[in-house]
Amino acid sequence: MVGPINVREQALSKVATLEEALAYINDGTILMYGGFGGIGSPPTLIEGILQKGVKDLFLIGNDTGFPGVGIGRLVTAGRVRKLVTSHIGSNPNAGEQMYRGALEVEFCPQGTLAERIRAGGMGLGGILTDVGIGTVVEEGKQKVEVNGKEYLIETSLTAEVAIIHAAKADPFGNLTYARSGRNFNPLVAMAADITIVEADEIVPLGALDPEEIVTPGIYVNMVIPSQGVNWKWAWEEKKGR
Amino acid sequence: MVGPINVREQALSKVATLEEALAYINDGTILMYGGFGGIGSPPTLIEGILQKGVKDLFLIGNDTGFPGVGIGRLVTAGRVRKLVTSHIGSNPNAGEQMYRGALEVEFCPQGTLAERIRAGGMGLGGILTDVGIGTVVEEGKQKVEVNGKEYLIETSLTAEVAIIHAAKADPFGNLTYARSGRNFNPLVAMAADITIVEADEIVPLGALDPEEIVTPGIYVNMVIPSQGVNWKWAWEEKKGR
Amino acid sequence: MGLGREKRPLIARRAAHELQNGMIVNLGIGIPTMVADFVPEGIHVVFQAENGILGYGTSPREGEEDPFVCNAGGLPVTLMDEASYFDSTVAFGMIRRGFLDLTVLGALQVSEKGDLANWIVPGKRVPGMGGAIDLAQKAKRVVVVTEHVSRDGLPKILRECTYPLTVRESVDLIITDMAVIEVTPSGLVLKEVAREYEVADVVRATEAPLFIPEDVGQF
Amino acid sequence: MGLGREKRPLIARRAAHELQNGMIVNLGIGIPTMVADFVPEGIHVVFQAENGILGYGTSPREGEEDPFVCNAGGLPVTLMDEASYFDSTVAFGMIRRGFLDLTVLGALQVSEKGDLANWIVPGKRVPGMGGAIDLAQKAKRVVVVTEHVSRDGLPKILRECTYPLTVRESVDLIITDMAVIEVTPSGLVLKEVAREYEVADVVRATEAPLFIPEDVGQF
Repeated sequence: MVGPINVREQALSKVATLEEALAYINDGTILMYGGFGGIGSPPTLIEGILQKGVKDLFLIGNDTGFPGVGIGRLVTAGRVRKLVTSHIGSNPNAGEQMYRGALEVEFCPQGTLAERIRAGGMGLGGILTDVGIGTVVEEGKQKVEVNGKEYLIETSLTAEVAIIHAAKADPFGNLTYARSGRNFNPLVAMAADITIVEADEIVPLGALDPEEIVTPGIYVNMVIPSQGVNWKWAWEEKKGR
Repeated sequence: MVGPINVREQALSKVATLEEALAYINDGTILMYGGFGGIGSPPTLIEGILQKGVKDLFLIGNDTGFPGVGIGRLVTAGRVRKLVTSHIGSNPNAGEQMYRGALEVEFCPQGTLAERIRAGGMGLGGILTDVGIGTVVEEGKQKVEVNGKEYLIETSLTAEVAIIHAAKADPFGNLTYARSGRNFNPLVAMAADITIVEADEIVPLGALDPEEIVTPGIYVNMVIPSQGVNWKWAWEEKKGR
Repeated sequence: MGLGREKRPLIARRAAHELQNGMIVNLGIGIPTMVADFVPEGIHVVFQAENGILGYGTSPREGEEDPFVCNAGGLPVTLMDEASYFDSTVAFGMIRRGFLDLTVLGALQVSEKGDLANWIVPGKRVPGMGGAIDLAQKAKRVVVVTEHVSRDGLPKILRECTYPLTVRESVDLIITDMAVIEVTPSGLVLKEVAREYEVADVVRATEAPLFIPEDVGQF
Repeated sequence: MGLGREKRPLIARRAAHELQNGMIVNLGIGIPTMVADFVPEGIHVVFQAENGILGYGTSPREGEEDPFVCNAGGLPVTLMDEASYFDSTVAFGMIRRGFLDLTVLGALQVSEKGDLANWIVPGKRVPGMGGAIDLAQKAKRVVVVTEHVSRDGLPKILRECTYPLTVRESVDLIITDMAVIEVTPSGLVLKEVAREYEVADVVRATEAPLFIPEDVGQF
């Protein structure tokens, strides 16, 4: 029985080290990230990117976190050249760099951004939405009429690498998320060439109920263990904890 | 404490009877249904529609089940006038009615159909896909070029009523599904004006883990108890059980 | 003139009176977030957040926060029994499809036609639109909560917004530290004035013309 | 001439030799479905189905079927440890994005260019395309399994398909009860002949021209 079991484990095991994961993230990489205000952004991978000294990143994700929280740490450290996002208000460093010309930002309504990332992951060319019609959002975009109604064509987004924070992962890369830490993670997980997951817990194959899995392992290339959140949340800082 | 609790229960309770549910399904209703080869199609609601004598239905769903299985029972009984679907091969009655002119069928590639229903549920106008380009699928459809690549515009689908088979439902309408009974159910659940759920088990509010809920209750208008599957599966009949 | 810190709960409390039993409600970042802590007794509201929660409640007690149970502003919340988690496409699917009975949003500027500008101060500050465009365009009822004038003392309720718009003609009600103003097809109608102010104060602090009915209330 | 029942497993077994360790594979309805029961020893394959399963295995033993654990054809399957459920948009997202290493599909007709027709017999029978268009267009490798000739004894491997196409120029390999045929840019190449037949039999039963190499195998 040793033969077949080894074959199966080899075919299904994606558990790797931080170093192996970081090999895919280099200067100029197009990088998608999970998280919403930092919640659900992968702390260990972000720390690793900082330590490795990666720069000129092209980021795609919901927001820029807070100055010391989530993906905001990369922005604050000046490692980001370009950004597609919906919101940078909670990280003043992003706005400052943008006005100084150090950071190029493309804004997108949040729901449209989520759908564009999903469309990328789903192999679609884009979606039709009327959100943003009549505002600057429509500038430079194709429009089509469907059943007498006008829609913007919002094109799909993909990335070279996606970084994910999961609650549990098995060796095949099946994932669950931690409560509202889900947010953009399952979308981003589908939309990159290489998807790297940092998991709070790596469980044996078969330990996850097939019904509780939010991201099927097919989307995942690497799973590394998380060292846990290494920042203070904005609300903790305000309360002086 | 009686006051607030009543208010809350009233605001959140969608449990109803089969009769109350059937009031929304009448001759000519545009009806979406969950299920894939009958698995995940709601048996009690289908039986109720048959008993009520509803006819001229406009159905939207993945397939026509088998002659005596799932939505196939409505087709077999001649209650369907029009159909948007991907597949009728497992129910010869559908093909026979189609060739005789009694049933109008619009075919759609399965993945595109799933996305069109989802797009309806998500309030999108449609999606861009290259699936079907170069085949009859593209006939009569708008095309757009995005980043030098040609896509079909596949428009969203919505319905007046959706019927769903869930494993568990709470009074707010939060749903889980039974294994591969999930299939089109969560998509259809989002895409109708009135979503009616038949649940194998109705559990108290708070009994479902917020993480296991697949369809949030916001999409559900009514929950009725299921009387269970009342047909023989095709593979059971073949084996003479 | 600036908005006293203590006035923010006042605005939020007044906005909470727009809640009705059974409503599905989304709260923006800032003052809107505080509305969840002022739901009037005897009604049940289902709060939704863009990060993917339906059915959250008040703020947790200090020490009981779970960083992974947060609203769209990243602040911890508690959960109601009907709560569910989902990804952000589903959150915005609910919004885009029109399931939100009410949204409460912040504003940089509002016009008398109900135009809203709240995502960019050109040349100065760019928070970004977040989910405000989706919400302002799609919620059945849009309530704006804001300080009545800017930090520089300039009116925020204008004939025309000068900042790029978030949405056109979509705001239904404006609640500030000074007044409650309804947006109607024929212009702005003053509904209520805060206890500390006179009608004349509100008119002075508002660039857009205000229709003053006889029965202006107080809050 | 008709296809003997016993030949269907033969075709499926031969098709199973196209499986490689670690592949993600989707099986169509009919003969393709049977491939899951013939995975060669020593390799592990992850089967995917359009109704929303990844990681299913062989057919269950009689009496152990769960009607709610089925493949796309509605037949009960067993689950592997890596299995997950999802809705059909995700199933087709995997397909459309190109995650399928291999798909095995049935055919009404195949052309020498690799065109596939398998969803309609005009004027007669309309099974519908199901997921075949998505799969045939997007899987990295498309293997067609079919009886070599139709029930009426007519060739199914043609110069040009006469039925409406499912996909153009996408089939890589054709496996029948008589032969294994590779679709190459320069036409069809006969790779193997079934034990019961001679090369001449295959040529006679095939409308499209076949290139016959010296080393035709047997299966």
